[in-house]
Amino acid sequence: MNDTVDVPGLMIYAMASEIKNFDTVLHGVSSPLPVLAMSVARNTHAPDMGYISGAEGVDPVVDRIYPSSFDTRQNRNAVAYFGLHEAFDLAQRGELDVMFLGAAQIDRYGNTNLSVIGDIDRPKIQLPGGAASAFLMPITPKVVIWITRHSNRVFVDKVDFVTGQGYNNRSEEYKKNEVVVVSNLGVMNFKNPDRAMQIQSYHPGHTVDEIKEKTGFDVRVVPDVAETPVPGPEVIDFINNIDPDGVRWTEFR
Amino acid sequence: MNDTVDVPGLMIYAMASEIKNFDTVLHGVSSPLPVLAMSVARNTHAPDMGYISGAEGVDPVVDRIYPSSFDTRQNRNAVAYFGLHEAFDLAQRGELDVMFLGAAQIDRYGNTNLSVIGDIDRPKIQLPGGAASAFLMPITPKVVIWITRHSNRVFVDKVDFVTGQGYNNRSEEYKKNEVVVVSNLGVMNFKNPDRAMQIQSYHPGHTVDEIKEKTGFDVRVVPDVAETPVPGPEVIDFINNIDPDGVRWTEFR
Amino acid sequence: MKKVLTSLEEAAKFVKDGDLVTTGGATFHRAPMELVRELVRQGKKNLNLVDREPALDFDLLIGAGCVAKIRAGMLAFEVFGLAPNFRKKSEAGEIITKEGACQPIIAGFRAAAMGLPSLPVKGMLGSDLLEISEVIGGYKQVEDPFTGEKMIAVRAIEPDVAVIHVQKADEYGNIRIEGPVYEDVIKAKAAKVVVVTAEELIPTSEFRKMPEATTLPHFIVDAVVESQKGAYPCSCFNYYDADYDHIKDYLKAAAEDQFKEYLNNYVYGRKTDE
Amino acid sequence: MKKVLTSLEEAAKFVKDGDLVTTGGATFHRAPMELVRELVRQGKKNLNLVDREPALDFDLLIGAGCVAKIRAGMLAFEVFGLAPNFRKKSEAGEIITKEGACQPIIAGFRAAAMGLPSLPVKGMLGSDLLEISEVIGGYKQVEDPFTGEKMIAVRAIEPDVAVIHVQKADEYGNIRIEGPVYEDVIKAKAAKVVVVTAEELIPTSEFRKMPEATTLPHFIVDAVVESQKGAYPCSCFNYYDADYDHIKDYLKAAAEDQFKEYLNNYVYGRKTDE
Repeated sequence: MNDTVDVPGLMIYAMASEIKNFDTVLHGVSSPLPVLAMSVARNTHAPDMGYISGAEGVDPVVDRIYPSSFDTRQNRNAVAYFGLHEAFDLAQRGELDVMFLGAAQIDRYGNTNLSVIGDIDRPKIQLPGGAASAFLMPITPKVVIWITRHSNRVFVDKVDFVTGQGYNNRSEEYKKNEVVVVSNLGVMNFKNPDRAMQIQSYHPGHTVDEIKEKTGFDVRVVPDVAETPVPGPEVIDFINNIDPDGVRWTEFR
Repeated sequence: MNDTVDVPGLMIYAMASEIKNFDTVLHGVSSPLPVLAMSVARNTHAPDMGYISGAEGVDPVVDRIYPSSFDTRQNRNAVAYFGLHEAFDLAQRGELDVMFLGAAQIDRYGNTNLSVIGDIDRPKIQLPGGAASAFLMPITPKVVIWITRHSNRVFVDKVDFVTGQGYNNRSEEYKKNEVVVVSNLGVMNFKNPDRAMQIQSYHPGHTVDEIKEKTGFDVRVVPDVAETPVPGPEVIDFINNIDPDGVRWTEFR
Repeated sequence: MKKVLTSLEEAAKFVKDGDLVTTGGATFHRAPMELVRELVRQGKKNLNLVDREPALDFDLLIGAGCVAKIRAGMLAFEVFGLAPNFRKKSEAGEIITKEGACQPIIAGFRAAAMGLPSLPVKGMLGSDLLEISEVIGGYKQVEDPFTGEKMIAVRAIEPDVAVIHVQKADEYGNIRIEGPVYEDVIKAKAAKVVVVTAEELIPTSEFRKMPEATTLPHFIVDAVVESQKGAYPCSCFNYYDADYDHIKDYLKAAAEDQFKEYLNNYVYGRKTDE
Repeated sequence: MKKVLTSLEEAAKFVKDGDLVTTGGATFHRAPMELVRELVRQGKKNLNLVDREPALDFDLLIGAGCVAKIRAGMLAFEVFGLAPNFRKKSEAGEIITKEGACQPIIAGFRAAAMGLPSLPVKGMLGSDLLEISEVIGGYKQVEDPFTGEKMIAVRAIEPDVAVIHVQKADEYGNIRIEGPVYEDVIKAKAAKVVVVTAEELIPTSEFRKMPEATTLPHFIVDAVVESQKGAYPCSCFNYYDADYDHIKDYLKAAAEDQFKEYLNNYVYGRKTDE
């Protein structure tokens, strides 16, 4: 593994790579990695993207991130404000290209759980709630799920509760939309006729076998599976500069 | 007739009297008389009314009116802007208390026509259209219809087209809402069990008989019919001051 | 992505014959008149126009023969009376008039802006406007799924192009409207293509200084072109008032069968009153 | 009509036991914390709370025993993790948790703001959130009357009271929010009663100088009270940032069973970190 690149850096770079130039992209709450990925993308290959902050600023100059992804200091030098209800209208029009969502559990078809461990009526663990997941998962052209603790307690055979809809819980129309999973071990997609999870790349220092072992179902592997691309030092510097406090590490603790 | 009070002045004063203090009131397009009535009301008995201009200003200081009721100079010193779609939301919530509407024809139950004379598919006269009438007529607690040319071509037995809904074209729920007609001859209301038009007052210089004669249906008369109250000189001065060009006379020509 | 164009000619090409078009502003205020005149110069045909309360902009397009259909809550010239070309061509059966009402038209734009196929409105029941719904298109009586309340669902109105005149824009399509906004934000979000004419192009850095004043961000807008006095003879708040004398001249020209001369003078010849 | 009150005590009395209440802001930003603390001091009971993404405000009310039910898209403490009192009481079955999703909650507020009984949203289908709709209340599958598209209708959410903290207000209830507005305008229009706490009371003449900066006009607002640092420890844009250290102390107190001490120090005792 490249000594200079840590796991958050790898994940942020992989997440940033999912954004194309001219895409309109939104991040939500509790999202240090998406905030950093959007900033990296805009400062590298996607200068023309529409950046909608969960803090409501459009195209802000994010010079620092904070424990809250809605911190208004992340709106600095924004060109406009754009409310979440406006961003959701864009999504309903099919014009929100990319959204980043979290998951406490995920299964082979990309169903995510952010609601409860155990029974919904008497939860063993009350999770924070799905926020935008149930709404945005099916209708957004591309959803990137980030997971910082890849294990077979997270990648499960069956989620306790379907908060965000995987491919087997979608209408045909929405099956064409893309889901990508970026974990601390690798990048997974669903680009096969069955829309079942498959390993696209493994991060440096990790292997396909390790990912399979830490996944609670029979995850597939793409024929041309490869190592996840590593960001250059300028990307890492960029990340370090705007996250000197290491907020991005919080999710890994 | 009081020499100092002209017909527009009488009508404006009668229209202003329909506004209660604390009412939220809107005027629409082509509405010099409503603009003046709202201004009179706010400067006399209704200082706390919510004044929503069709030009979108809230509580503006109207120091002059113009040929367009949307002229932005009528927003001067407004405390806020409030768009028409927002005012319509208020109306759907039942919180828009008073609206002023015009009519090219009106019948005994208060049905108004602003759409066509003749057949809708091949109009003899294409009228300007009903604007907010079909929406606001039934649902607004009080609608004031102003008509500057009281004749039996305007007050008709049957309107050629129902643009705004009279009482016989309303659900029970909306029959409780009030309609008042202020014409150049008198003031008419519908405060009887049949919700049929009745003369409430006749303007100075006019009579009940004249109004009956110039009305194309059997208009009723309230038992305590009286002369329309005449505004004092300070009201007339106020009107003259903000309408030095006599825009209010346009509708009488 | 830079969206700034160098000419009105280019901007007007975003509007195709037969398109469903809406314009910004209301009656004589902030209507995109210069772009409307360019549509006339380019000889657009069979336009399908929709707006809440248009005036001169629609009447000019109708008078110049660009329009096949019109749907509006009201189309008149405020206290000056009826819209002359609208009245003439409507009574002659040369254009199809689909009278709407302000709220359903706003609701139709809103539905499209929200990405919904339709939106219900209150009121409306009992009006003959509903009985001509075959002509109007897009109304259906529905009952609320929870309360059973009877309402009118209005089908989404998604214009092919919304043409909007604003005070300030940058080269990326960020725009700032000063004063009343009317339904311009809703229309822009509803439309497939948004063409903006602006009194002034200002640097993006000016937008960054006061983002709270930005009316629409760049990703809603497709093309921007500078157009000084682009609303004339309508008003543009903070820039100029409506020229009611010019509007009266327009009415006179239309009344006295001198409308072609008006077009020659003020549209083809680009004469101004200044 | 002057709507200004002289004390938070009076303002908090607009909230009755059992009311459906929503609060302005989002997570740690512009939440009406001082009024929330006053609700705790007044010992409100059985509140029914609803919001898109609340945090400290809701968790504090839950921890202080003021809450019977909660409906939110997400209730967490951003990167600090789960909301401690929410988690504890929800797992113990002491509060009823009705998990929503952000868009349906916004749509419910919007329906009420628009005076509609319900509003449809896309997405949602296929989520188990719909299967617990008996618990959640207010979802129904519908088909669009024009296109037949299957959507979820969300019943209007009309709070008894919306409590909103803003930067500036006048004595009549005109208010100005600086920076992000979140759903505060929608919530205020949706609610039966709107109670506003403001960093500063400013003269109406200041509103008249820049009406474009006014967020809500007076006829939407029912009561106004000045409350400096009224969002603390949450942020108030242009006034102060969130105090993340205080928020960490709150979490520590909740985790170490010292929540009563926290309440004594910061709510009943009105101690501040300043």
